[in-house]
Amino acid sequence: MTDPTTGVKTVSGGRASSAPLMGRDEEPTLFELSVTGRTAASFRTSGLPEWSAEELVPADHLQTEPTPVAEISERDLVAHFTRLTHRQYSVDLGAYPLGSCTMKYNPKLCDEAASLAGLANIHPAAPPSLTQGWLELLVELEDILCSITGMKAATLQPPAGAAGELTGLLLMRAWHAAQGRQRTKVIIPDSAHGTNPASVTLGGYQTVTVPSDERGLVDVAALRERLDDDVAGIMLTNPNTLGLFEEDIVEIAGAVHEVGGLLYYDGANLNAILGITRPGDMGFDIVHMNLHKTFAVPHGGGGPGAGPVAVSPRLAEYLPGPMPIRHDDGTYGWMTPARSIGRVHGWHGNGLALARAYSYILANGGDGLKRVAEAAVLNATWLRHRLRGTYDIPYDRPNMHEFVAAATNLKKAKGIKALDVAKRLLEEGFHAPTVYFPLIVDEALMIEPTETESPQTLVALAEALERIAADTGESAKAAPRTSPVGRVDEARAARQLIPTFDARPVTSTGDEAADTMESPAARF
Amino acid sequence: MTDPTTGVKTVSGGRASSAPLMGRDEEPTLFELSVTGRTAASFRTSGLPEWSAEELVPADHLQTEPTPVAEISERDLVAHFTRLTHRQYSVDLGAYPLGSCTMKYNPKLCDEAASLAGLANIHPAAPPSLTQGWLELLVELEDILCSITGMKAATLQPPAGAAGELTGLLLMRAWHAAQGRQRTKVIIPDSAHGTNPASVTLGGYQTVTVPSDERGLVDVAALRERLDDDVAGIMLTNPNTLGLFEEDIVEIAGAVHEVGGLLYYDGANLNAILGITRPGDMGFDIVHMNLHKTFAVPHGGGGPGAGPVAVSPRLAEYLPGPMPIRHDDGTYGWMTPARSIGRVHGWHGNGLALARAYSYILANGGDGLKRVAEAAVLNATWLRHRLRGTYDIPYDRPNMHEFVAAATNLKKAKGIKALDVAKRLLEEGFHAPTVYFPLIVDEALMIEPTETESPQTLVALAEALERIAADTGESAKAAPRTSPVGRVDEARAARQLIPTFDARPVTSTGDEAADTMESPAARF
Amino acid sequence: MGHFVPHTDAEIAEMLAFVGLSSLDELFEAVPAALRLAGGLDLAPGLSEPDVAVEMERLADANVAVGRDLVCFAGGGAYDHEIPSVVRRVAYRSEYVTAYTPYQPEVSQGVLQTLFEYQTLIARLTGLPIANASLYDGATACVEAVNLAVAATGNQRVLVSRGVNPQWREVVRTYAVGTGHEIEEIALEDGLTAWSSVSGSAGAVLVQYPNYLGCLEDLAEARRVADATGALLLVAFDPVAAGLVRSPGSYGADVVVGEGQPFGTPLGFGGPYLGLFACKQEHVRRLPGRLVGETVDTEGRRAYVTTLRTREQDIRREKASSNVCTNQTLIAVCCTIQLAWLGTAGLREMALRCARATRYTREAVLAIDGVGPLASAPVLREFAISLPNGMSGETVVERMADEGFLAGIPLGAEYGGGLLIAATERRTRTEIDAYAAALEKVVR
Amino acid sequence: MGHFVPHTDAEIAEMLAFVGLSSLDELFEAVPAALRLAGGLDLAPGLSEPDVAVEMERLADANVAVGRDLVCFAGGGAYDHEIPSVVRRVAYRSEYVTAYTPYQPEVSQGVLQTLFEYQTLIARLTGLPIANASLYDGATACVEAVNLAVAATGNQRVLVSRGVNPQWREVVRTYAVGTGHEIEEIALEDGLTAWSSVSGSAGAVLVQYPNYLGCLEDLAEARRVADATGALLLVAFDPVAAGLVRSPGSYGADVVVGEGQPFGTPLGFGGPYLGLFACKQEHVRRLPGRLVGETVDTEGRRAYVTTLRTREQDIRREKASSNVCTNQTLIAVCCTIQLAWLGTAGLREMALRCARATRYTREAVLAIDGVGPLASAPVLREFAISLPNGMSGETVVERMADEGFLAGIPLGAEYGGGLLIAATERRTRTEIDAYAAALEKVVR
Ligand SMILES: Cc1ncc(COP(=O)(O)O)c(C=O)c1O
Ligand SMILES: Cc1ncc(COP(=O)(O)O)c(C=O)c1O
Repeated sequence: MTDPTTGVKTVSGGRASSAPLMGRDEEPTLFELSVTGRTAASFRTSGLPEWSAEELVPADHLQTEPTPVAEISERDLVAHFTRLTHRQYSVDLGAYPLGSCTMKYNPKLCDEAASLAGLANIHPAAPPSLTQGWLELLVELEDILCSITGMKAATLQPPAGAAGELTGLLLMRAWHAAQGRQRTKVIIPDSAHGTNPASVTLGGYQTVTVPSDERGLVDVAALRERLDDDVAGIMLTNPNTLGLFEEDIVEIAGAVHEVGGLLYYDGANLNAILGITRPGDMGFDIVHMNLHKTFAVPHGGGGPGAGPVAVSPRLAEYLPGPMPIRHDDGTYGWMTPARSIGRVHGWHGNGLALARAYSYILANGGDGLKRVAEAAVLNATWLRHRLRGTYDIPYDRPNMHEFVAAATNLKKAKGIKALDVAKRLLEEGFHAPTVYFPLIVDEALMIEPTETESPQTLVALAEALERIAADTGESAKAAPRTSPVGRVDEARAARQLIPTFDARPVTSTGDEAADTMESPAARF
Repeated sequence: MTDPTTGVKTVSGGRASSAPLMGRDEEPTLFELSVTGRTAASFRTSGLPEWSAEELVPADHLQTEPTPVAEISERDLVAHFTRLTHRQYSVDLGAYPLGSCTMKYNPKLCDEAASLAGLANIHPAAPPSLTQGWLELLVELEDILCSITGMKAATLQPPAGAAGELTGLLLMRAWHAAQGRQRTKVIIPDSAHGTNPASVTLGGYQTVTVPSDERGLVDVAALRERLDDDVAGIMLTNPNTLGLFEEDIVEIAGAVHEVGGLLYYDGANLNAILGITRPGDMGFDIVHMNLHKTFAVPHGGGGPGAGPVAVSPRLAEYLPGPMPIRHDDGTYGWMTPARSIGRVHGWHGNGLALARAYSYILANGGDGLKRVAEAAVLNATWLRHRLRGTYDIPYDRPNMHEFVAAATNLKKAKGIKALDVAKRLLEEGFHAPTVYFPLIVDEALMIEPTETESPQTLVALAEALERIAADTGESAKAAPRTSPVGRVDEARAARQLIPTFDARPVTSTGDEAADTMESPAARF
Repeated sequence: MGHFVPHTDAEIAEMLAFVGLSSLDELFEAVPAALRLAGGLDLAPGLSEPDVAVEMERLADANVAVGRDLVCFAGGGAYDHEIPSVVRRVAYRSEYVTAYTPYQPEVSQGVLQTLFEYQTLIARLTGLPIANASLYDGATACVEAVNLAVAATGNQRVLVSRGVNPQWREVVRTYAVGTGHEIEEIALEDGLTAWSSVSGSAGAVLVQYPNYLGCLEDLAEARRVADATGALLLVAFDPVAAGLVRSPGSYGADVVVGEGQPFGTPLGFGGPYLGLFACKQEHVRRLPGRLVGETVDTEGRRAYVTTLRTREQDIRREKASSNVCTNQTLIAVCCTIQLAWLGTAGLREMALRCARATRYTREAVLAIDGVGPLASAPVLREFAISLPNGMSGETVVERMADEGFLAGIPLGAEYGGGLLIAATERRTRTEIDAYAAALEKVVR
Repeated sequence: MGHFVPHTDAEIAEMLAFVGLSSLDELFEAVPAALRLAGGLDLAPGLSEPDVAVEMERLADANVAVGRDLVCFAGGGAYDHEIPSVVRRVAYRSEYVTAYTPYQPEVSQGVLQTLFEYQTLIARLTGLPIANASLYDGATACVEAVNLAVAATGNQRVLVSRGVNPQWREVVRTYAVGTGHEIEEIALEDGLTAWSSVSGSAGAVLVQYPNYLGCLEDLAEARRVADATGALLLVAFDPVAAGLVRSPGSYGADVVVGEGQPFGTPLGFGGPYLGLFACKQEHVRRLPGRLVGETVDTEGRRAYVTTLRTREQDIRREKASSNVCTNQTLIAVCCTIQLAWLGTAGLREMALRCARATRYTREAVLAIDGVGPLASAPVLREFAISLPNGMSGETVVERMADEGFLAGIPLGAEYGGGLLIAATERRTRTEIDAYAAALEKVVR
């Protein structure tokens, strides 16, 4: 807010006008809130000699100017970030039907489990004698994940799904190499998530795309055409990104195995089949799981997650090491498999994320996990039925935990695109579905309600989507009108890149930006 | 939101349209979110025999119907209350210049101190052998509070300021009784807080009001007129509720003591004089403190607080018991003073609130507490100077931690009342000051910035108040326009009392209220 | 020192200049020189955050804690119930923690709606139509109930059952000195109030249900006695019991008070707890404390606001229904979330589990040689025992602590000594068996 | 079981009816019968919240924890730094914790602006203009840096100093099998990279500063060597060092990576941590991971959005600059808040205090008979020692644990054995004196 009398913008840590409760102003950055000489920090009494920087650091290394961070009081700091949280949607505020992302409610008990001092304050290099609890947890979790996926052994190191994919591809590589084979290609469906081809490249393979057929499933004939001695394997997610179960999976597995290829299971959609069926039983050799989707590691605004990889017996000896193991005497330790591909993480994986997932699995149990899958599929199925007629359903057949709708007709009729639907839905009090993915569906709206949303929420979501479809195109284009900022100019962000506060042009936003670095205290 | 097609309101735990980030809808109540058969609860495995209710409770006591609470999933529960927090202003969002309330930033370290298991999980009836840490903390805190106020001994039992007042008045009563005197009146200034006269009544005394003079201070001559043998004592806060220091306090104390009366210090404004001067040195006999104002026990939306009472030597033996004491051998225990008035709390006072205050005092130390007072007074003084000319300052003389401005001229000129200023300020991103208090000032705006607000925040607040004064009357009357609800009909609330959800008339808000009890699930 | 004052020295200088002063000291010129503290406060200098943490942890570690060190069988108004993670994670969100009393309803709907839900829940649990937005604790809630009853009846004679928590009774007596109420106690017979001993007229009859010894009083009889004396019937009610037994409101209680600690508040050495208060419609203008009501905003949207404020001290001053200002809102928020988490079925389950654990503990304990029941009336979550060979409750508690148990609360002379033992839904069979075994050893 | 699925049986039945099915099983008819798990999962049934807590606490108590049981002198990429209460209380607010990647910027300004501030801070600390929104950890950040350098130079020969954390080097080697990079190591001499041993052309030179043994490498020389080989200079930087030493950017580093754990993240048995990544402007189109940029909304208000998204896997697929999707945003939030809490002066103070504690510890430890320095180069927060009589680091760590210390990290054969010891700003003189005394006892 700019003072009309002075024309100068006051940057104040105590003004809440950016909190949507109060107004829709911008929230100043940390750097604008900074005032020379302020600090929130305080340090333990150490009793140590107070050697100066010059005594401690050789002159040629010592900095001449302190690194500028920000200078802010604890009060302003807390208020700033608290206001920022009021400018952020989250599962704890409402439904988040982002397809492929599984934004379920994450039980609070998992937060508490992961913050236990006896788990949080353990150094990763501490020897097994001091970390028996952690090792037991990891061994148990590996067993459970194997049991859920139908695999033989697992590594917990990969910190996310994509890291799991690459780990899996390196396992594939190592296995083929051990067979003395040089393979070059990995097949992925055209509906696959972008991390799949990106990982294939990093794994040293070429991506060969297999199209989906009119059912939305892998075109088996087309797949057969692509299978040859150069094929290292295939990466599939099942249910696939259309939310459809690959019904021909057994046939596919047979065909791939026939040419000596391996099957990789992208476990991003594991939520749909918990306790119903297992990748191992379908014929997969390598499975990664996104614990942050299936097992309630909250997504944290983009991470952290955890992407363990489980494998069939023949791949077990290639897993990254060291692996946590249970010794015969019941104690726990570490072991590196004979032909390990090596570490894929600086330590043992995203430990506290693994602990969260473990507590979630304990709470649900085998029965509860199956109920998770059932309710997730029931919710998605109900919503597909309800929206049929209002939105296009390009593949209107039994879906699993998610389904893809489309705004094709809406666009034709009123110019309402998938993006407009997404933005209008924000006004309705819901996060938007995933849009324009998978790439094979025009104007895609990929909807995954998850099992923690109640039937009442599904009704409300459906009603909102129906209202949007009944709207005028103009109304949809103007959305969102109730959020702290309106539609954001993404093109400008890319064209005129401002990746840091220090990169801001002196008059970047055309208004008062230039004043804001000046400490308002100077104006007393 | 009501479905236009069905006309029925969907009550959904997963819709965030009431979160100001998303929209400005109503938030449904717990009871509307309730769906028969749902629950979030789960219980420990006990291994105990599963006796039925009928086996455990005699038939004439047993309920025939379960007490209806609400039936809600953990997901909906968390979302509901999280959304409610987005509909709530707080210090952690921005400044809260509520005069008399001292809404300072409360350090997070105090929250952590109060949640230590070794403090939180202690049963209050556990014997001293098991509670040495707590007893030490309480004894230390008593000593510190005596040192800050200049008194001899203290009780930590009173759970809030008003309870402290009443405790103080009962001490006064006991003391007079012990002197064999029957006193009937307690004098309080016309600017006093409402709890003072209310407590006087409960203490069994009559309130005699002494007016303020043109300085805004106790009219000493008028006071002398009221002093006689019936006067048990006087209750003062110093600085008083105008934010002014009672400069004649020594003379006042002398006069009251002369007629055998006692001086009671309402410590709500202690923040102003920490390390500067002490009630004990001014001549006060009894002092209550509002730890939730001065020592950062956050106000919690209205409580809990803590209102310890400290007294001069002659009153020490009347304090409530049991009191924590340090034995000669360095261990700690309990002791009830010889002539104790008895308990004023079910246990030992608001323990965890006391622990918070203790940690705050440790963090600040003697030097830091003095700095608190200095900065609090500096902030209020600066703001008074800045607003002079824009608002009336009825008593424009050196103030302490707060000052009273008034909208008298604004009201005359444009019809902008103190209430309108308050509501407009909400739009500006600030909580409103205290309005219409103290009662002796017309259109009062009682402003207490507190020491944790930066000079930049004061500037922003002043600019906002200046903008409001420059506004049209209509604009002010329409405020607040940016909050989740607009001006609230307080008269209707009193006229047509709806104190519980169950008391709602079937069509209370004139619209869809009647539908909302019906489970939307019934409409699948 | 003073990590929490943001002002830099340069800013202080500028601000002083603006107000025409040259030092911070000059800000205090209104304070007579003779009153100025020359050397500042006689306190240690401020500590850093980590140093404070070290000191607070030292104090915490000097306590012997329930859960960490002891299995808790003590109650007496403070119970070791389960607190689920959602209470800690949601009720302690900073908007709840750092808000003031909701004076500006437009930006306080969060606290106001939560209190409205709280009032609804307390009304449902007590069986009365009006509940306030919280009082300090169970003890002071009794005081407020007594004050209301005396004001309503104009009769200062207050009859208090000895079945009421002795500390609460002491608090009632303390405050009665100010108000001038005459407090008379009604004795117990075999653990229950001896109603037949009551005669004359009175303004209030206060009884606890279940009472301090854990026994279920006869509230129908209490109502008859209150009617006979012209008194209001005040019931101090254990809200956990609402999961199993008929509400005091259903017996015709005029005012129901209670201690809300069992729902979401840790033992905390006795506070902050939560005073519950509910009453009949006809007493609403005498209700102490805050009341939230539903209304609408200018656009007709449902909204909440504190209402009937003319009862309160800030408006009515010496004629107010009570002097309460700051109350225990945050604890009421915890209570609301905990009750919502429990839900209808969970509240019943919790009460049932308490009753089962108590029955099991009682049977195990009474099987010990020399241990006897102090009363034979039915109990829910707590019961009283006599100890062999004149052993004191204090001795048993000390010895049992070495065995890893907080054994209970020693009973005073008015009950003839003995021990008050509580078993909540947190107690397992293993714990209870071990407790009984230890007790057997200890009393031998 | 399944406490977190809200559906009641009645609702399930209604929903099934709506979709024309009669059982939950029928939902899965697309799954071939042969693949259906007949008996469900072979896992224990679900536990209640308190039962889960009991089990998790059992596991936690089976560890020997830093702070509670041990004073920590171990580092090696994971440090025992102070974490102030504000980090825990603010970063773990549920809006940060339970949000997804900010795909809808209009309702994600909270996360976006925080990441923008994070990027600014990392850019300032590293001395480079571009920083991404986080990678997994220090090790994988090295991999991304190597990939960027090889792509930029077209040269797959990658020279890695042995001063780089051995585990990070191992990760680089693991991933190089896929990309086909040739990893060559450069030996150390007296704790510093032997630059003179380098010859030929290369795509990347990776050095750590301070290095694994705690020593301050000569980055000017590293830059010269990189130039001579045609390689990009990649520096794995300890961000705490930014409080005292010149930034790698000031030496001309092309890419700076690092482990962000020291700022606000607990040891957590090694994760989740935070991969820092910054680079020169010219490499921005090869930047791995997400990037947030400032822009405006339709009304001209400042707003933030993820930008240059065409580098990313979801758009560019097999040609993406990296496969990273989920990153470590929440840890970046913690890092941002911790750095804001420290501030300019606090960061320097923290680094200074680490250096003092390290100097003091080093002097005390080297005074022990038979203990020698592994390197003589200057150190900041960590140093390496040789042990007497061929005693192994492992033995010392085990024995020191009994004395209440996590003594350090045993060094592998490539360093000639010994122990790596870290001392942060949390270490006090008392602790260090006790540590040295215990070590003296243990190595005797
Ligand atoms: C189908 C699919 N595969 C893989 C991934 C990658 O997982 P992560 O984001 O954990 O790297 C995702 C997540 O976005 C996904 O939805
Ligand atoms: C001047 C004054 N006195 C007394 C009180 C009463 O304190 P409490 O609200 O803690 O009962 C207050 C607080 O509102 C006050 O401002």
